[in-house]
Amino acid sequence: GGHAKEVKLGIIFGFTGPIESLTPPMAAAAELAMKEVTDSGLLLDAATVTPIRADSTCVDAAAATAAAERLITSDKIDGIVGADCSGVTGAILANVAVPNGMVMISPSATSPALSTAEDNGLFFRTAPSDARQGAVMTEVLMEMGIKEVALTFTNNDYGKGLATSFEEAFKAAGGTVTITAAHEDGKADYSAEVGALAAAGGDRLVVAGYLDQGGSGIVRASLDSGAFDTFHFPDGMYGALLEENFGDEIDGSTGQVPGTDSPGAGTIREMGDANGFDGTSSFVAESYDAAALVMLAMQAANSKDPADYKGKVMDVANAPGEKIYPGELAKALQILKDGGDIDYVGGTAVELIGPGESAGNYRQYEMKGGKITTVKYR
Amino acid sequence: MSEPFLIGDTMTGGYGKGPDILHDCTIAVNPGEIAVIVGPNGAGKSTAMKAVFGMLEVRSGSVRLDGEDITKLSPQDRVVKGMGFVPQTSNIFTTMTVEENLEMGAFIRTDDFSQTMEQVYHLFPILKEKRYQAAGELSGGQRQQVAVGRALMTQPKVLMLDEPTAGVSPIVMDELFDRIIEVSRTGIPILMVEQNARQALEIADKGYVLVQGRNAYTGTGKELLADPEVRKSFLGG
Amino acid sequence: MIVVEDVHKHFGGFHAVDGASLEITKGSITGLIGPNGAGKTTLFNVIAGVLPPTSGRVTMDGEDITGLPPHELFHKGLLRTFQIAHEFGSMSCRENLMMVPGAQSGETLWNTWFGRKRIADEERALRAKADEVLEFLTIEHLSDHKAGQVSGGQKKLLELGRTMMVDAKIVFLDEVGAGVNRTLLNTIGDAIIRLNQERGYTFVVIEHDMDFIGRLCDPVICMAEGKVLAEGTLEEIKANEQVIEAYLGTGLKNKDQLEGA
Amino acid sequence: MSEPMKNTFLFALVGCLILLTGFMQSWNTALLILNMGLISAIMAIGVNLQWGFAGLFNVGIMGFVALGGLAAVLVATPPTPGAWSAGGYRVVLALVLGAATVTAAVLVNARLPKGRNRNMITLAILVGGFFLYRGVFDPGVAAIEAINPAAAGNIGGINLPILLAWPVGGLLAAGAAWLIGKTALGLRSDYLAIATLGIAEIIIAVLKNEDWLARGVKNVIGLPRPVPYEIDLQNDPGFVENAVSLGLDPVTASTLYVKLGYSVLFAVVLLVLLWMAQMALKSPWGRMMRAIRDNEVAAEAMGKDVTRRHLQIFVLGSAVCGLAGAMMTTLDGQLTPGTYQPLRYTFLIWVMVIVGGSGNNMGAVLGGMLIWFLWVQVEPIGLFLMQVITSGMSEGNALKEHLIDSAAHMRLFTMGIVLLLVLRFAPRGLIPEK
Amino acid sequence: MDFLNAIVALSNFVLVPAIAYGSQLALGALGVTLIYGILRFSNFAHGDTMAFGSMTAVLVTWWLQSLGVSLGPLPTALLALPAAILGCMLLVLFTDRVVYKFYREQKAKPVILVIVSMGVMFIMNGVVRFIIGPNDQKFSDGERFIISAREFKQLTGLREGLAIKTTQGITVVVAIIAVALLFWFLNRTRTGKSMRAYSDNEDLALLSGINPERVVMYTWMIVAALATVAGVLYGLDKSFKPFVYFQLLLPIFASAIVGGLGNPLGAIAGGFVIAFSEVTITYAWKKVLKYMMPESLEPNGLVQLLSTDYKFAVSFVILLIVLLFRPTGLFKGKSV
Ligand SMILES: Nc1ncnc2c1ncn2[C@@H]1O[C@H](COP(=O)(O)OP(=O)(O)OP(=O)(O)O)[C@@H](O)[C@H]1O
Ligand SMILES: Nc1ncnc2c1ncn2[C@@H]1O[C@H](COP(=O)(O)OP(=O)(O)OP(=O)(O)O)[C@@H](O)[C@H]1O
Ligand SMILES: [Mg+2]
Ligand SMILES: [Mg+2]
Repeated sequence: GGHAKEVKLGIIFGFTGPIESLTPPMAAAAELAMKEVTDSGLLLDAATVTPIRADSTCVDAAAATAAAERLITSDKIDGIVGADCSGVTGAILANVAVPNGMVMISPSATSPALSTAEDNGLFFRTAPSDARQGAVMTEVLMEMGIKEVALTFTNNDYGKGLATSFEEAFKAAGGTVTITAAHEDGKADYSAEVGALAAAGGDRLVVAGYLDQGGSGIVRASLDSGAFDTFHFPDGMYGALLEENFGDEIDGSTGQVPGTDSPGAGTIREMGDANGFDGTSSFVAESYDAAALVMLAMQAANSKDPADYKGKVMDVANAPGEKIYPGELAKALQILKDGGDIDYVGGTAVELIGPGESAGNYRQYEMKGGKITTVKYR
Repeated sequence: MSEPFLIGDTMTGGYGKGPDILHDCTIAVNPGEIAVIVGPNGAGKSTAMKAVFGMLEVRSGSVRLDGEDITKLSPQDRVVKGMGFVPQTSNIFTTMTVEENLEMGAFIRTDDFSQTMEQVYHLFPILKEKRYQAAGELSGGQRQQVAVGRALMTQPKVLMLDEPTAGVSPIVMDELFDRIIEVSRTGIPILMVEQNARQALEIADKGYVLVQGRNAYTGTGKELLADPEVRKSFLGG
Repeated sequence: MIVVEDVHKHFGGFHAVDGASLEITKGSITGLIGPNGAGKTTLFNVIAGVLPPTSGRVTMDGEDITGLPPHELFHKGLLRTFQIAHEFGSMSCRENLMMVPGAQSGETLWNTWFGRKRIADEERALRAKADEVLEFLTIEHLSDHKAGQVSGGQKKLLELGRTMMVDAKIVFLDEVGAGVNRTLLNTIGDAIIRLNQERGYTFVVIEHDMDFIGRLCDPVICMAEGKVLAEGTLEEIKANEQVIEAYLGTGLKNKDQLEGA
Repeated sequence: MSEPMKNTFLFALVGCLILLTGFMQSWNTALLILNMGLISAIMAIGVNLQWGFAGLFNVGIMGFVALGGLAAVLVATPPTPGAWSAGGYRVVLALVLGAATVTAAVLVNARLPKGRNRNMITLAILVGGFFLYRGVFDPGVAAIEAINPAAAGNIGGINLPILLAWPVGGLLAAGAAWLIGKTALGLRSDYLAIATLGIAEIIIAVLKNEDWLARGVKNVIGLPRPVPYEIDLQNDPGFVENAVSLGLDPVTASTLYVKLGYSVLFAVVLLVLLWMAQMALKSPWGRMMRAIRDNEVAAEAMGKDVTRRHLQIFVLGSAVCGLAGAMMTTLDGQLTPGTYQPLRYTFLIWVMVIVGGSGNNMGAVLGGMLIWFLWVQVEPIGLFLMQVITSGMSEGNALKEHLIDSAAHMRLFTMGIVLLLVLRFAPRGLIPEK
Repeated sequence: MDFLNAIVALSNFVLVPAIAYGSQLALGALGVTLIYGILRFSNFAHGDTMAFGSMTAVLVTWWLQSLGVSLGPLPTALLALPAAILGCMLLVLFTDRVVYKFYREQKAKPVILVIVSMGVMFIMNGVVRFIIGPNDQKFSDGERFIISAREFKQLTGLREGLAIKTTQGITVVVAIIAVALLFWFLNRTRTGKSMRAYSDNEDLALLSGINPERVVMYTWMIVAALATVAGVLYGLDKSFKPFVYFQLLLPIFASAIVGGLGNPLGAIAGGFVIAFSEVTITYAWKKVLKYMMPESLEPNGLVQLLSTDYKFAVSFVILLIVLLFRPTGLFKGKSV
């Protein structure tokens, strides 16, 4: 325990590998939160927070473990923001974080399996489990009266998990999934998938993939061949690129992302603009929140020792207390310092439930005139 | 005696970083002459030829062509200078057709070489039959004919042959020797390694016997043939 | 001993061996001659199992061996050399010979871990044998040299040396003489005769050197265009008009002129 | 420098690098690198058996490594309750049927005379068999996958100690290699390479998509371990006491203890394999293999059954890779089929073999350890380089930011540079074949 | 009518995409096959060479676009091609000089060169991401379609649409021209023959007066041109993203191998084999059958041989089958 002048936080994201284009803004957001805290001079003994990046590669468990090991045992970090992909997150958690008693808050590992992973209370995530999203998605589609969809998912734990939970929920609600076809990310060509999807047909194509990966490829090929012109997008497909790449071509398409009507999301976007990263890119707000939560928990525990502050993460994230939005970290630190209570809302309306994962608020949107327009929140 | 047209003068050298194979070995040939190198296996005959052609480093000594020192030239520059060479092994382009092999022989020529090609086909009629076949599919003797044909295509100023008759049938061998004599008559010096030594020495103006990388005997073809010691040790009695 | 019955080997439309039939008697040294491209090597390859015949049959001691893979024929006592030397380039000359004998107990993986004593004994004997052969071929100084880096003729000698490492029944020699020094070739000829007489090896020899054929072979078979053209003693063959025309020729035309000049 | 001197020096160098990591970074990092280095060395031995000894260009290492990983799941996890009765037996039956179909087709092909008749019958058997197989298989799979899909949905394992999974992984890989070898070993050089690469992709595709087997892309995490858990150690008063008496804090002591445990296990396996490979290489068996590698036609003519020997060494090498794969999955504690990428699991191993020196077991081991070390350490090295380069630039400089941001990409970049440098100064590998 | 609909549906979802994808693969495979054929190693850096060439094209295109230059209906990137090819040539020639030349002189084994090319791949990979970043980049402009699905429906009154993209058209045309040129070049021209001679027997090529460094230089230049063209066309059709070019390497190699290494015709054939096997085997025939069959017989399943999960595996299975019957590819390729 004890006070300190310096707090080191590890950021373990896949800076190389399949989601390498998502990670830079994510890391930037997390680092922004840290800078905010450092600048406030209110954390512990006016500690400076130093971020240390490490590459999870997203896919190579061994390399990710080694990187985490180095951060903890050699750089002596006090908490981990990360990892990103569920697979490497599980590996780091089991092999490094738990043995070393290190707190980990992942902004983007959404696999339902992580809910039950052995974590000694060290693991949290600001992204909701995919199980929840499947249900939300079904609601959205059913409300629009769409009963028949084709489904394609990116063939990894995220895509598969989401597809399964969606399919289950959708069928239970009386809908039909005409085909469930996996697609691999980063491949050269998606004609085969689109061919099969088109043949199966459906009112809408649900693309449980990544926007800057195969998901876009599928959408592009579907549009070009005239197979589908309206889609439904889960969180991985949300981002500015949607407007940029497709614009009004996909008018009428719908989707949902974790998000709230809380002003937080907008703030993150503005912060992004001001600091030169894309605040609307996937999991950027979650990354900011993950970093913020680590530091707020430290403040609440008045210690940078994970063993002390791991118990405080849930407290600062949830009610009761004063609602805290992005950019208000100084205020939050002050309240905590004064012994008050906060309810961190952040960019994604964080609400941690059960085993320390986001309860999952979603923003439903529609493409109108080539722009992403929010329909409502649920 | 004046300087020979092509001379590998007191050459010493070996492969890569390995030991010396050649020791002060000298071979020379003049226009209109046929010089034949004989010697036991591994004596360094092929090595000497390669050294003259610049395919291995000559550590001391020099190679001169028409009075010019070419020791430092690369093999392809020597080709341009008019030297033609048929190596002992892997001497054809196996994946290319017979005709393409011959064309490659004429690579540096800019004039019309169809005439020469006809001559080669005339010399080795079987090659004309197989002109569109990949050279790698030929029989051993046929390959050898392609190899010699390729060198003839260059119309070289000096021709070097490493065992051109190995594996060719008697009738072709006779033809080949005939042709070699013909070529040499046109004033082109010919340097040749032969294990068919008796036949080769008969037509040779000059003979070298190499043993362990050294000149052991040198003389006219006739002299060497007449030397009982040489006959017994190197020509098979 | 070996009977070749109407063997055909076609490459695409080309008939390299075109209905060759011949018989090789036990204990003979048979010479096989013929112009370049006559199909001699191809016939060897068919007999030795390298190429499957298009049609026809090969028997050895009455047993049909058509299409048997080379390694099985080896164990039946059939050895051959290659016209274009096939050395094991990255191995030393001695190893090139030592690898030949079959049924080495050290070739079983298990023994390499648990039968090391036996292997060591066998190796010693093999090594002695290999050195003996190398010495005979006058290349004992090259025993530790990589086979890929010896002279062309020496490779041919290794080729021959391999056949001397084991007790064979029948040995096919494809132009072992080409590129070998004539003096040494005579020694080799003597050795072949000795093996033939003392140990009863049968030999089939392809050669273009008539002196060599004449010294060793009886009978001599001449092939041309994939068929057997003539068969008999060398004298008979030499007198055969067709053979002269296709193969032997009438000697140098230019030589006399050269001497006249 | 003499041969043995140089080699000792090189090994000492790698040792020093790891020690240096221990001093400069942390002992945990050092041990982690050592452990994966040991596994990599084993894989490199496997590849070296195939390439260095026999000249087989196998680029399907990833597949065999993954099969080893599968073995870890099938052996060490507890069976999923109800999965066997729900569909397990059905699936096994289907697989048997499938195998029978193929066998029947092969037999028919071998027995019947050539001609249209044969082709038709073979085709009929194959098509009929396929539908029969799917008919039995699909419902079984559906039933298994329906059982608690979020956490299970697979058949589970047989709950034996995970150490047993290592030999089983080897066997599994050997079995697959035998099948592959029987069909594909007629291919040569790069054709064999791409064929094996393809087979590895197929194996991964099966692992990813057959959820009933090992949960597919949903991953299996939390595999049991052959060594104690850190938490248990930290809660064990005896251990804590010992740690404190050594002047270590319990957390560090426990993590080091666990890693050392792995190191010992891996080192034992490596040494045994290395000894076996060395003995084989130096024996007539190794000589025969080299002869086959140098010239198949001649080896065949000298009575060596090239096909059989190729198969033998292909199976052996693959088994070694499978064993290493099982060990790796054990160390990771999880099986994540999506992470099997040719770059990491095939080509990196090849880099190890070539840099170490193909045809030489010591070289393979050295290459395995060294390249793994670099693979892990180039990241900080790259970052460090960037910091050095940018140190002269002013704060907030756009180029500086760009450079620092790109640091992560410098990882592969640095790896490339190091690779080229090593191969430039030792073009035949650090410890070349004699 | 229904029959026409069936044909159109099949063309739209199978034939057109497979032909276009096949041509893309073929263009890539041409480069790989040429390196293998002449320099005798499998070049792993080819994907990243493509990425580099395309990156140059992207940058030049952006510049041209900012100047307001355009090609009307054709993508501006075509204008940028010459500059990009030049840039790519400089890169590969530089690489050859500082990297490959050394091993050539050492007469290193092909596998060493393979590993070396991996090192080069890593480096190029880093360079490209360093310059343009890892993200998707858009640079296509001009007319997207030769005919779009909607237009086709309006034009013909059929229920099914047929879309043909401009880039698809260009790719196919370019692929055909490239292969014809290359074939002619290698088999008919002196330089081409000398390149083959060099690849066959380097020493003998020397003895024929062929300058090996020249041959190598020409090879790299052609490869750079091919790689750039292939990369740019691919990028126009999909989008430019460095990582994907690396992923493209695998199907490209597969194509080159199926066709037979070293043979340009083989590269084309291989590209189509791989593309068609990916697209057809996993195609769900439901739609087509629905048009063809009387209503009572309409299938209610998808009529799909295999699910798309296995599409990649399928193309490799096809590759294996081809190789089992033709161990050196469809067109009797080389092997070292
Ligand atoms: N793989 C092949 N493809 C096509 N033709 C071939 C092939 N192998 C051999 N030939 C042809 O078959 C014929 C017989 O060749 P073979 O090697 O048997 O001749 P040979 O009698 O041994 O001649 P030599 O005395 O020159 O060695 C030749 O004309 C050759 O061109
Ligand atoms: N590539 C090589 N590397 C190293 N040593 C070599 C190489 N080639 C040949 N040698 C050695 O050089 C010596 C001479 O070889 P060379 O080829 O010149 O002999 P040669 O006289 O031509 O014999 P042959 O009549 O058998 O062709 C031999 O002892 C051989 O071992
Ligand atoms: Mg020689
Ligand atoms: Mg022959």
